[in-house]
Amino acid sequence: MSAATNVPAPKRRTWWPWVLGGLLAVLAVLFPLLPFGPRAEFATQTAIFTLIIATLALSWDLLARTGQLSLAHAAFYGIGAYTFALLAKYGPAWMTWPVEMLLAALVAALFSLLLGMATLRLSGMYFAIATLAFSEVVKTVIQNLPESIAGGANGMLVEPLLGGQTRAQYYLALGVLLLAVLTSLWVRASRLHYAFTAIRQGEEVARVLGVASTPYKLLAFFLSSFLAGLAGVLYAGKTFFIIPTDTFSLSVSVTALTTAIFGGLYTTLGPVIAAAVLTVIEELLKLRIPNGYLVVYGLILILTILFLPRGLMGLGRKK
Amino acid sequence: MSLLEAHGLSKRFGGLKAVSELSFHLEEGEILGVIGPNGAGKTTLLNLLSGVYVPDAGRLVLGGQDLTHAPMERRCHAGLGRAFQVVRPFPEMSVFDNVLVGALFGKPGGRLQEARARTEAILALTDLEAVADRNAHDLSLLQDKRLEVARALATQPRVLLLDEVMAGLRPTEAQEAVGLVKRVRASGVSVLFIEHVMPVVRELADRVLVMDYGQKLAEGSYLEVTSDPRVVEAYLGADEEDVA
Amino acid sequence: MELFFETLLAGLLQSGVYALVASGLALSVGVVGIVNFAHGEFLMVGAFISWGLFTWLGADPLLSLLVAAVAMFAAGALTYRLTLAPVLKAPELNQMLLTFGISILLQNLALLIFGGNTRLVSTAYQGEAVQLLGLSVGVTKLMAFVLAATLLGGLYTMLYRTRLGRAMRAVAQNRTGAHLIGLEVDRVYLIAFGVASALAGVAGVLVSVLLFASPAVGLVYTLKAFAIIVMAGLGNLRGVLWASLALALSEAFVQTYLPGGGGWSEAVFFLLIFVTLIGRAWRPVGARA
Amino acid sequence: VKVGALIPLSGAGSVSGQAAKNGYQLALDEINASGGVLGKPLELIIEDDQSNPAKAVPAFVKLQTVDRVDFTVGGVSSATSVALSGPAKQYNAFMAWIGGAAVPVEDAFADHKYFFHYHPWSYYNFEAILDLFKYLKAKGAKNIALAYEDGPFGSAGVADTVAAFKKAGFNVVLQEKFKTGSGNFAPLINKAKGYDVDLFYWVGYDVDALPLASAIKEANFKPGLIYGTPPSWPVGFENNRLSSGIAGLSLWLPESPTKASRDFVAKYKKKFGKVTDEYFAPLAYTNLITLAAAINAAGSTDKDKVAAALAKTKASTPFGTLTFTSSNKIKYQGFKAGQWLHFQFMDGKRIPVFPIDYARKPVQYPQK
Amino acid sequence: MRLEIENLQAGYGKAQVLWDVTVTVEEGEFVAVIGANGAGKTTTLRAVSGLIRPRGGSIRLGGVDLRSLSGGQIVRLGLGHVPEGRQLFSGMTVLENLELGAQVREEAWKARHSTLREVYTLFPRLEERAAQKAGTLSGGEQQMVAVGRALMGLPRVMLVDEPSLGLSPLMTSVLFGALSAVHRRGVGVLLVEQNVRRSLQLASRAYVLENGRVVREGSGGALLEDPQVREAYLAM
Ligand SMILES: Nc1ncnc2c1ncn2[C@@H]1O[C@H](COP(=O)(O)OP(=O)(O)OP(=O)(O)O)[C@@H](O)[C@H]1O
Ligand SMILES: Nc1ncnc2c1ncn2[C@@H]1O[C@H](COP(=O)(O)OP(=O)(O)OP(=O)(O)O)[C@@H](O)[C@H]1O
Ligand SMILES: CC(C)C[C@H](N)C(=O)O
Ligand SMILES: [Mg+2]
Ligand SMILES: [Mg+2]
Repeated sequence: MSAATNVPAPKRRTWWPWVLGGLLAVLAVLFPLLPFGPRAEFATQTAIFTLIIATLALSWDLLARTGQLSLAHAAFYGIGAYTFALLAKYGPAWMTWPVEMLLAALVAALFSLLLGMATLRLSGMYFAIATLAFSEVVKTVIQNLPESIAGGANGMLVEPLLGGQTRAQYYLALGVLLLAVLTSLWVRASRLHYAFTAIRQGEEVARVLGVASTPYKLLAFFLSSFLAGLAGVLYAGKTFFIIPTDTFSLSVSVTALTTAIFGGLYTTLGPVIAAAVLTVIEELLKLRIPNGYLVVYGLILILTILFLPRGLMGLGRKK
Repeated sequence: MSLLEAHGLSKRFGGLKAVSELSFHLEEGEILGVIGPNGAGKTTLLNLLSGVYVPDAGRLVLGGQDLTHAPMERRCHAGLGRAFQVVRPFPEMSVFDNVLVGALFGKPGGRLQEARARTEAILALTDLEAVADRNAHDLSLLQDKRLEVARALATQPRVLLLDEVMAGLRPTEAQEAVGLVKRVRASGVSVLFIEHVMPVVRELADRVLVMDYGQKLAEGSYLEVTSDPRVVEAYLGADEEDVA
Repeated sequence: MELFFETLLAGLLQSGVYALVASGLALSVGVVGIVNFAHGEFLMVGAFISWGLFTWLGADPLLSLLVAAVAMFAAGALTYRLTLAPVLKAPELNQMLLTFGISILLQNLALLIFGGNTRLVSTAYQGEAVQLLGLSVGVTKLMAFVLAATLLGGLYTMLYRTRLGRAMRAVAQNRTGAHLIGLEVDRVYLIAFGVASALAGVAGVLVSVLLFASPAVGLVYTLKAFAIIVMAGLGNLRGVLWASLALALSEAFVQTYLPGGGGWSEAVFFLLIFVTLIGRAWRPVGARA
Repeated sequence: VKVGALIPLSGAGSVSGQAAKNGYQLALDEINASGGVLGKPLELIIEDDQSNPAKAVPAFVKLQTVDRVDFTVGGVSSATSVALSGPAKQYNAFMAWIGGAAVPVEDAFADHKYFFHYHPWSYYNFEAILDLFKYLKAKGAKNIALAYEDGPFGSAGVADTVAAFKKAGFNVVLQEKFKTGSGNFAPLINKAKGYDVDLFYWVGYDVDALPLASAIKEANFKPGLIYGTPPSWPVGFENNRLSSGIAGLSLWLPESPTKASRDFVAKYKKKFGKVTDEYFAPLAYTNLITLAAAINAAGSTDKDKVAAALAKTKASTPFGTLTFTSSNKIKYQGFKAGQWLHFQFMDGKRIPVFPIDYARKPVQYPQK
Repeated sequence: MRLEIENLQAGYGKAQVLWDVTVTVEEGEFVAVIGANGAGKTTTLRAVSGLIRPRGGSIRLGGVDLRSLSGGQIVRLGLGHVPEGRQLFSGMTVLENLELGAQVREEAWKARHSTLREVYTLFPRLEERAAQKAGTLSGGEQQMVAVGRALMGLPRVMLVDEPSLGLSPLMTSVLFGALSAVHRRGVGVLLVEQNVRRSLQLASRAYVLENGRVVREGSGGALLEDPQVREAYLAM
């Protein structure tokens, strides 16, 4: 058997993501100290929300790597936020915020495991809509809960995280994103990467090749929702106020999804860069075009996908 | 006791009995050829063995272990490795990674380093080294078929299930492929293969099982079954010349 | 007992509205496989066309139906040409980001032009009802119901009884195969997407009469419509009617018979979808064949 | 002197936000035409909060730290307003606020030193409504059916409202939630039809007005009065024949006869060509005008001094006289129950019908 | 109708696969192409059908340059293609798949009922399974659909890529019988087939493709006797 014509392509060694990632990391650590002058505080505040979105998008991507396109991230995010708020309000006094945060993320992860088990056999749009339905049901339940428990439709006030100190909150959010990044890198470097990818590209074949898809899918659910739950905690502790209509809004899931696609699916750096780039674009547009900047924003999304089908991470790749 | 035993396996699709009360066995180190008309139920049988379908009735035992209701991955771990007839590579993974998946997960607790080494070896064995870095969906059909075999081999099976992997090979290529399967057997793997290319069946099969309408039509050596008039009528046709 | 029949009727009529909005999606998402997040915004444009014709020319929305259909067909075809055609070959998820971009663009463009206000199209038949077997049947919803049934029926006929329809289904399943038998893949997609957009436009006109026109009007039913076509099973047009009916009836009964039911109707709607999808997936393999 | 305005120019609250923007611009022109504040032109920086708490917080911080505004005005939605309570304290921001009617906002800002709230709290709305209903009780109204949207706007304080109605001697025969914007009211109306309803009271948004009116008509349901309290009404609702007889609540109507209101309408028409129905326009206008006046009165931008001056405000506004007195939880509450006007759609117009002092026509009850 | 492929250059991405491939099928001629796995046979056929854009050379059918034509125009000219990998519409029924093969050419559409009869006579299994989804057919049954679908278009020139793949010996004989019947009706056939002996027996002329180049050309009989060809393609 002669495999005639083709010279094998040399193994791709991509170094640039590491360099870029390293630079970004340094930038992120120094960010609050940068001489933005009067803009420093604003920049840091904006950056906190960017970090939250980056975490959320990366967590979404983690699950997407197994081929499961979730529209339930709003629910994980919301459950994290609500659990944290409730623990802060009713939890025993010894429970400090890191414990509350951890528990909140675990509760989100617990719900996700239940959802994950129910949706094991669904894929594509069927999976997406089932997770959407889950999210909507959770939202409505909280909304209809008696006001005395979690504020019902009126929402509830949340204890600010870290006494509301911006810089500390920033580093906390950075830490959470770092956790997400490390999780993603770990998945990428371990056998999980192959399991996730194989399941995504052909679950049945993967199973015939010995990949036990159920535990891997559930693991992906767990990691993803845990991180999404943490993002929700940060959001709650940052905005002081959560309310079903916003916190569980479909737009949370959609933001996660679009940010990940914009950056480049199934990459670690993509969702993170995308969150930053989209924030910067939005702020710049807002400055230049106070009316209708969202029109241009939409246009940018369209153009990006037309010219960079692999998202921002596609920029560094030769065709 | 045989290595692989199937008792009364049945599978129906609506009103169609694709496999019906089929029993057979495969011995340690044996190569069993399965032939039969198109739509006889051969692939369905393989699907029952690898767990893609759950049988409506019947039992499947591998090395004393009942696998009738085992999920696909457990069958793989137990030693059933399968190549699909309609190729199903992971399209956006490289050829190397495609095989690596088999090497890594074919047996529980696979380690990356080891699996990589095994993958290299298998790619060499199946002559896929040159395309190792290509995306699987950029291959020609025959390369994809070889990839199917390579992946199945990577799972370190005790029984290798091959579904028409030689179709479309020119004779010299088929010869090489036959050699490959024989080497695999020599390393202690039993093989069950489905094939319509009769010279390959003749070369390879220790024993041949002929299926028709989901049932066993005949069983025996190549000579025995090919001289069975029922087999000639249902499967081979009168035109013997080209078959040989 | 009267309340029971009234509830039944309310559910029935509401199902028409759902099916109407879902019809275009059933074609674009269900049949040709373009996941169009901007469907609701196309509907919104249809609603504004209706509103504009009514406000400036005094045109009755029934006349606007045709205009909206034609205009939105053109808009859909253009959208396909300019943006979707190249993306169809790219990874599947890209459609989502692309159409999401289109939806943001259209929504904010409308906001810029018209402002966020809720605008009305006022007709003589709004609020009118016909008496049927002692029940009063709202005329506008009845129109929506009839229109939905007609459109879905027409869509079904087109897809399963005409060459064009067969081509649409084929193209979505295998581009290469379609090309080989001589189908103009791109043109078939363009027509299919155009028709889906026209259906969105038509639904938009009806929605402008039933509800209102505003940049946000597209959001009202689109999410549910997505859920409905998925519950029906992608590509299953008859299922769209059934799913709409099941969901609308469940909502109506919850609203009527559960205390505080109005707050739970959405939860029940989505719970039903969740249970259906999960239940269908877990049915034993044999039963599926 | 710099003032930052944080309002929703996009998203769910954009109608009110855009109206507010016009109001601010009108006020700004007027202030600067008459010499500005402290002898210099006033500078106004407008930020979009996108009706989204996650966007509102950074935008607010930007106003405080980048633009270094001396005072903040604006606000529409309660959710974003609450989210600002943290940064507000952190920067000790001076907030002359027109948004947020929900009680959680009051809780969140209860201990903020520089929080002046112009918009009435939701319980004041109910107080005003109760006044009208009591008046109608004399005309025979007894049974109330209450339909409210299940979001934060409609659900705020429902239990208290119902209790108040009962205490005032009404029967609350029906109390139902609905999804705003769903257009699906038939089951609710069918249910209501089963009772002898005198007052059909709904709390929702502009999007619900027409579908609700249609459903009521289609079902041939005839309550004594349909009364709704959306923050705004659909454009052109008065010209839809289904609106005839429906009553509602507003802080302000362009038809309002007071001098301040007529002046505002005249100025607004001059600048923007046509008049608005949105009360957020005059509210924003009043907001900035009174703040500017207070700064001038204080003679400096010192927050304490301005607060003291603003607290002493006694201005005639399109809504009537504005003074700041304490509410349940906060010290400086502007408008209260007394400012609310009830109107009824008649002959393609909104006609003030209650309180009697401002009424142009008597309430049509039962409505035709 | 004559098919002329001249100096065809083609490839995928950066890799060039075909160099100067020249192949002609005269009006009503039966031509075979043989060659090793990966030699570029399929690529050649794909270029003719317009599935890939040639980088150089020309492709003419009945004198018309195909390179600037759309898929529909090529098919309407009279080209049929049984592709490698079948490319069926797997969610549609067998009947629909077959009908689709006829629907682009008006003359084929008019004759579809009688052509369908012929296809069913050739492959009775397809008639039995007319309402089954093509994707659930067995491998060989799918191959029958692919062949049948191309026949439904009443092509004047047919590209046939390994049609016997997955067919039983009996069905292979049936298929080759059908191909020669089609040829006898005046249809030009360009056959790619690993069943080298059979295709050379049927073909009046044949080409040997190696590493993307035509290395040999001659009558079927001559190539069948050629020792190098025998060694490379017929051993066993
Ligand atoms: N999912 C299914 N639904 C309905 N019928 C099916 C399904 N899968 C297989 N069949 C039918 O069952 C029969 C057996 O199919 P199978 O694929 O096992 O045949 P095979 O012996 O492998 O044939 P071939 O040699 O052509 O590959 C065929 O007639 C096929 O059409
Ligand atoms: N889609 C593709 N993308 C990239 N390379 C491809 C693609 N398809 C085929 N190739 C490569 O082009 C070369 C020629 O392939 P082609 O399919 O034309 O060969 P063939 O002669 O038909 O072989 P076979 O006998 O395997 O069908 C092979 O090296 C193959 O790997
Ligand atoms: C009237 C407005 C101030 C109401 C606003 N939507 C709120 O949430 O309170
Ligand atoms: Mg088979
Ligand atoms: Mg080939």
